[in-house]
Amino acid sequence: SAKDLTKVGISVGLLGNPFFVATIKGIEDAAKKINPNVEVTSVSADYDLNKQVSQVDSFIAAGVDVIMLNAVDAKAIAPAVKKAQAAGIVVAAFDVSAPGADVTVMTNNVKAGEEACQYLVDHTGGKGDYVILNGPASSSILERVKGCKNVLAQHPDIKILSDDQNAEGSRDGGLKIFQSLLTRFDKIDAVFAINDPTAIGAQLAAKQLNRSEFIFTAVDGAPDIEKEFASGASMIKASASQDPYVMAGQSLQMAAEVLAGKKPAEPVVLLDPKLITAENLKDYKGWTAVR
Amino acid sequence: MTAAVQTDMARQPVLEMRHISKTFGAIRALQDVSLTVHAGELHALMGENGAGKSTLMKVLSGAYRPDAGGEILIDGIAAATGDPIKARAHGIAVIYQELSLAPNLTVAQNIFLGNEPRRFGVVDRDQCNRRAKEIIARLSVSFSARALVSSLSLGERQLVEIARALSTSARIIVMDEPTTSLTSRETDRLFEVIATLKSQGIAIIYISHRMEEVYQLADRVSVLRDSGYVGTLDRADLNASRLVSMMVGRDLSAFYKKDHRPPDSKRAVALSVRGMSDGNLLKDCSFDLHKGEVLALAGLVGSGRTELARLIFGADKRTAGTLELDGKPISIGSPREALDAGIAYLTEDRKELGLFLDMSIADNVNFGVLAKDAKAGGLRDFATAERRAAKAVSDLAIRTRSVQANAGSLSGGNQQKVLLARLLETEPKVLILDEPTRGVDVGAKSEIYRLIDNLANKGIAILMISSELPEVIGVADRVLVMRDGTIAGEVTASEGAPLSQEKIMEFATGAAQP
Amino acid sequence: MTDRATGITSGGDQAVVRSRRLRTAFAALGMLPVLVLLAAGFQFINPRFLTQTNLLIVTQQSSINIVLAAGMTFVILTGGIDLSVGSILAASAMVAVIVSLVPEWGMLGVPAAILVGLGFGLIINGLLVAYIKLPPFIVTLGSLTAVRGVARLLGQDTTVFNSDLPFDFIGNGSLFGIPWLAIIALSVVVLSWLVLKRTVLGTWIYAVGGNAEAARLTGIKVPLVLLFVYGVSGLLAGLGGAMSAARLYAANGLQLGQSYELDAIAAVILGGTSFVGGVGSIWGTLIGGLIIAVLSNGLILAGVSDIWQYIIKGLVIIVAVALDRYRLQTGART
Amino acid sequence: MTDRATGITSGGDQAVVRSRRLRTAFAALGMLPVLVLLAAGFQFINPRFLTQTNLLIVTQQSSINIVLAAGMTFVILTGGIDLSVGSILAASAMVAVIVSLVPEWGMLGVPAAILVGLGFGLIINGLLVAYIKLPPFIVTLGSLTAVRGVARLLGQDTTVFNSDLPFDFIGNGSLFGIPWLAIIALSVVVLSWLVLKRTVLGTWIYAVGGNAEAARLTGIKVPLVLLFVYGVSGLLAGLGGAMSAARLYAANGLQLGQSYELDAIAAVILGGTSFVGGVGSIWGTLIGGLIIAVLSNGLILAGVSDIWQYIIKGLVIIVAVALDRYRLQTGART
Ligand SMILES: Nc1ncnc2c1ncn2[C@@H]1O[C@H](COP(=O)(O)OP(=O)(O)OP(=O)(O)O)[C@@H](O)[C@H]1O
Ligand SMILES: Nc1ncnc2c1ncn2[C@@H]1O[C@H](COP(=O)(O)OP(=O)(O)OP(=O)(O)O)[C@@H](O)[C@H]1O
Ligand SMILES: [Mg+2]
Ligand SMILES: [Mg+2]
Repeated sequence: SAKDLTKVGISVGLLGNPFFVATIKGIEDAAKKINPNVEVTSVSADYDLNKQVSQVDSFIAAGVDVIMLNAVDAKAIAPAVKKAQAAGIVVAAFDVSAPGADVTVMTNNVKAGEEACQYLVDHTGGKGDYVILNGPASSSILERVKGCKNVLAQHPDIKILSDDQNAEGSRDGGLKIFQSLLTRFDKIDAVFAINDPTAIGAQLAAKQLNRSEFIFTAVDGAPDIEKEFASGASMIKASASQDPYVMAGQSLQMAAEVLAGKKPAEPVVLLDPKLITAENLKDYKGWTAVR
Repeated sequence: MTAAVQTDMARQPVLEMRHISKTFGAIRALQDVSLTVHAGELHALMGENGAGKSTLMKVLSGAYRPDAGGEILIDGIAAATGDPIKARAHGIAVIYQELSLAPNLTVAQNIFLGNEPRRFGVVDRDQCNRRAKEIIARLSVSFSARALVSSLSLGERQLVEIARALSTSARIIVMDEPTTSLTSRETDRLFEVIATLKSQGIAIIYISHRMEEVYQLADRVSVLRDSGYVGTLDRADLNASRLVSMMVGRDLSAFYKKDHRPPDSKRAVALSVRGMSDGNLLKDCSFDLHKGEVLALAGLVGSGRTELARLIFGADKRTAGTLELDGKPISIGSPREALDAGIAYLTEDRKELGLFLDMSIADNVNFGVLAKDAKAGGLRDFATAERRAAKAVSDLAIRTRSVQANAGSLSGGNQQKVLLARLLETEPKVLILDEPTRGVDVGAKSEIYRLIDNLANKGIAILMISSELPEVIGVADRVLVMRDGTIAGEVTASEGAPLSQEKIMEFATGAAQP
Repeated sequence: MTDRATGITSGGDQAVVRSRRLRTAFAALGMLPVLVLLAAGFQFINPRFLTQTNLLIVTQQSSINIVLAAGMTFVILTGGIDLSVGSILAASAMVAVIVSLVPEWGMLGVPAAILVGLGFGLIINGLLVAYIKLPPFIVTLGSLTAVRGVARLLGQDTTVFNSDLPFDFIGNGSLFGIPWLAIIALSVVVLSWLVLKRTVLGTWIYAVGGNAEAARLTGIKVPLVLLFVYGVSGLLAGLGGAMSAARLYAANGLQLGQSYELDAIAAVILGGTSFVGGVGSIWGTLIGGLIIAVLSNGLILAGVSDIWQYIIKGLVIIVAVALDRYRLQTGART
Repeated sequence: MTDRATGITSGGDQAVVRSRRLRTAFAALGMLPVLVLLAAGFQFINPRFLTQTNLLIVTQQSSINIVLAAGMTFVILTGGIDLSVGSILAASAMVAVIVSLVPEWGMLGVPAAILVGLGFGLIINGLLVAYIKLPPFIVTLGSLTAVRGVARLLGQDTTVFNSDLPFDFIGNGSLFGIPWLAIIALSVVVLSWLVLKRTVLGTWIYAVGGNAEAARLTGIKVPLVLLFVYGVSGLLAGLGGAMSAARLYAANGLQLGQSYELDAIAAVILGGTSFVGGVGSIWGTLIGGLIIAVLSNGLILAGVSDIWQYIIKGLVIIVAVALDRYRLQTGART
């Protein structure tokens, strides 16, 4: 039963985050390409599962064709997905997997963690004292940390000093937590931050305390980090970038195909991250690029 | 004095209030009231609870704006209304009935509140404290200018209010029931201050429910009734029955009613108090209270009468002392236990410690018996509650339009009766009444006296704390006098001779030893 | 004395009672006009708003907040506050799901959640406020933080999940077409009303809020009353946890219930209950909760962007209270 | 009366004043013992705690919260509350960074942020509380939401950043080895102390909190006082926004300042300021703010995991207030 794409509902973890702003733009642009009169409503779940389930209910009541879902919880969103599908709605997940979703497009977060930490390993000679600046326990962050540890575990000379501090994924948190960690540890060789703002905040702390014996890598490829790399003097050496615009757009495109009655060959697409550094920055498109 | 005032009459009055009306929503608190006050006179304002006296004074002070048509003239010139600062600039100072102090500030800060001596916008604290000290020295009080008001007793707070009025060089001072919390010594002191003020040409508007004060002080008396102006009497025309009939519209005979119980020590002891101490003020207080007797507890403010009552009632922790009720030792650790044992206590501060102003009269009356009346499952028995409340309203002549009205909407005297009704519902054996007629008008006062009398005749033992000596002498069978936390002596009526006022004062001030 | 008193007692009594009833009803209505206005406005913008499906969704979405707000009403009536309800909800939801995984005994998840909520409410908040006499704001701010930690600990910072939740009908089933969530919320409100207005305990709660010292002097065991209200608030937060678990088939100790306390407090205050204690009604809370839910749902249906949803919600809350204040001022006072 | 009166007036007066000073000093100390105890404990666990570097970090980390809490102290002293400080901080930080990007005029970012804060504080919170007489909790809950929306709108939901921030010395520079952030926070505290304790306005603020009706009757313009305190709170939140921008070289309308109001309120209440209004001191707030910062920093130095940090923080807050209560009870009563 083929249907036209007329109404799309988007629910993301936190709308104010530039990352999600880019995903929404990606979805809107992709949807407009299929049907210029498409109606797109985007809402923020504020990382509250109850709220997200309510939003899915509201979308069902509003009669959307496709729900674009950035799950607040990769496991627990399953019943809501089922309910929406029972109402004849196509559910497309992006950035975070959602069990049972018709299509899923996300960054390979394990790989992102692996690449970022491989860079650290390569540049510290496979040994030394490492710090992982952790964040709120969401699936993408858990996977990045897992990827990083996969790499580090292969090098017995690497010691993880700390991996259980929550820097909240923000500059503010990165600065605060790393200030204290710098006091706690005399010598650090490498730092993996679970996202760019955390790394930038941590670097501010290092600069303040005149410590520079370590290098950072992070994940995201956010606009802030582009500026960092462009400055040329950053301690942050690499970031495993995601492309939220492409990722979300692709997810919608696939959802539209499902809606039109074409089952995709591979419902789950893992996009590989690209490690950006000061050297390859000029080739990087970034999140906010006009496309 | 009278002659002087009369010559003044011809002159320009210092204050004229003309056609003042004030409505609060649907409630009319003042209707076309006019008042003329001359320099150097003490103008008493009388009327029943709720007649509108305080409201009139709040209009004067700028706390309320009068309804259109009313005007206030100072020295014959129309003054702005509804602005406390302008009113103060005109030389008007008010000692409010409900104390208007900030308890978290010091005495000195309160005295100069809104009028602080300052240097470059910074409070001149030294000057503030020094001047406050001078002013309170004139009142010969026992507290420091730097004491926190929250640490003062009610009476002491009243003195702070008076000091505040003295601090502004006022030409018209309003005193709204200033003596309700003062005892005779401080009252005398206040009267001296009033005389000095008058001699300086300051006009005083004096509100009181106490006849004897009005006789003693007033040059003229104006009476309000039911929000309206009734008339003004000159000092020469003052007489009790005329005044009372102007106030209540009828004659009150037998004001103090004591037709009971010849002095008799053979009555059974109801409550026996031994060695009460609180580790602070009270030291080793002991006495017996008999069935069917009215025992008064007299003394100066701060002598510890309230403390003793609260200790007996279990409201505060005691460090020593035992109680016996009907000859059996009882242990009381909380008000609940006291009430269960049959001891009830009427607090001296009905607004802060007694009533639930946002709840209905019916609920307020029934508080003591809620649990007893409750149906299965703790459900309220509203029918019984309504019945009890209606009966209380008619028995105690509580003036209200409905038992469902909020207690906060009643005038002071009627609030007091609601509290009394609550205590009576618990059918106590021992009733402790702390200042039962504070702020209550003549009519209601005589009703409360009659009530006390009836209760005693029914065999209830009554301990009455009062700072009004005429009341103590008129109502009590026997008087205990407290001083500095101990019981200083006992005064009884001997054959033919009534209770002696002098004797009581001697014990209270320490002039006599028991 | 005589004429005034007698003149009014008979005929006037009836009139007063009537006008007082009217005023009480009016006060209980309180924000109802605002709710109706909002609903009418949203219906005008999007005709899907007043469909049966959508109204059921609104009641369902508001149900957990209303249950929390009912408990909060008890607490605020005594002049206190309970900031910990969101954290307690999270911990209880964790327990509900964890227990539901026990074979055969899964149904026990619901009572377990409620008991956990009651426990936190009584033992932490209740005891500390009632007997150690600590300020409620700081006690519940402390338990907001500490209980959140416990909730995370319960699941070791992961989401616990049970797709065969034995009590999922609570979260997703209906009775005669009405969602169980809504039925539970309404039952809680009716029960609360019974307790507050029909029992002795209820009168005591109002009394403690009106004047705690006077309540003590009339023989009311004030600490017991306080213990009760914080217990109720905890218990209802526990129930909210069970409802949330039943709705989601899952729970997460970190994310669940974040800042729910603000929504619950907003519902209570929008409903006209005074922060000072002693004044307020549970029906007002119900309406306050519905206003919040209608706003969230209606703004989405109206296609308002997320940013503007924030701004409009904030303004509506302020305007609603201002309207209410205005209404009370023009009406008779006292 | 006689002996008591005369006995005390001359010599006693001195004694009373002295004991009163002592008690005030003791009360002002308040939580200082708790702070010292915490510091000693952390030093025992990790000897790096009491190093100069780390102490400077702690003062720096506490500075923004202390600035917010100073404003909150003004508000709570009048018996009010300001929940909107976190949102105002976010909006001001956005403005600070956006203005800093204007060539040549970048330094204006700081006054712009402060003005924006002042504006929100005065025009929304102040006017509504002081003149429309709405309950502060609901007004500032409304502006918490609405101003958050404005903050997001300012940056169109993106992070604004400026790596060449002209006023970055505020956030990362030092004067004689002391971070500017700490100097600003201390100056704010000292200034607040001057206003509260030395000026007429300060006395009025205490009076309004102690008895608003009495204050009105003595001719104090209560609405103006309220306007002032909400203005101060907004202004300091604006300053906090500038500090935050200077520290991070960036601002994000959504994430910045979330639930900062709870930390600020906790600092004030830990510092012994009463929720009822009228009682409290700004020095207490300073100590309260330091306790919160020491806890956060110390727990990380001690290597405590994030989950347990929650639990321990919550418990410490409760225990600290309980200790304080106990200390006051055993000490001389008034
Ligand atoms: N703010 C107010 N709102 C509504 N009614 C009021 C208000 N203030 C006073 N009233 C009413 O106005 C009437 C007059 O009150 P007022 O306080 O002036 O009496 P009063 O003569 O001073 O009595 P008392 O001797 O008991 O002090 C009373 O019926 C009172 O209930
Ligand atoms: N809550 C309190 N805090 C501090 N001091 C108090 C308190 N209550 C009473 N006092 C003090 O205890 C002393 C005794 O007060 P109490 O009220 O027992 O005296 P009283 O004889 O009943 O006088 P009053 O006529 O004022 O009721 C007074 O000096 C008073 O200042
Ligand atoms: Mg009066
Ligand atoms: Mg007394």
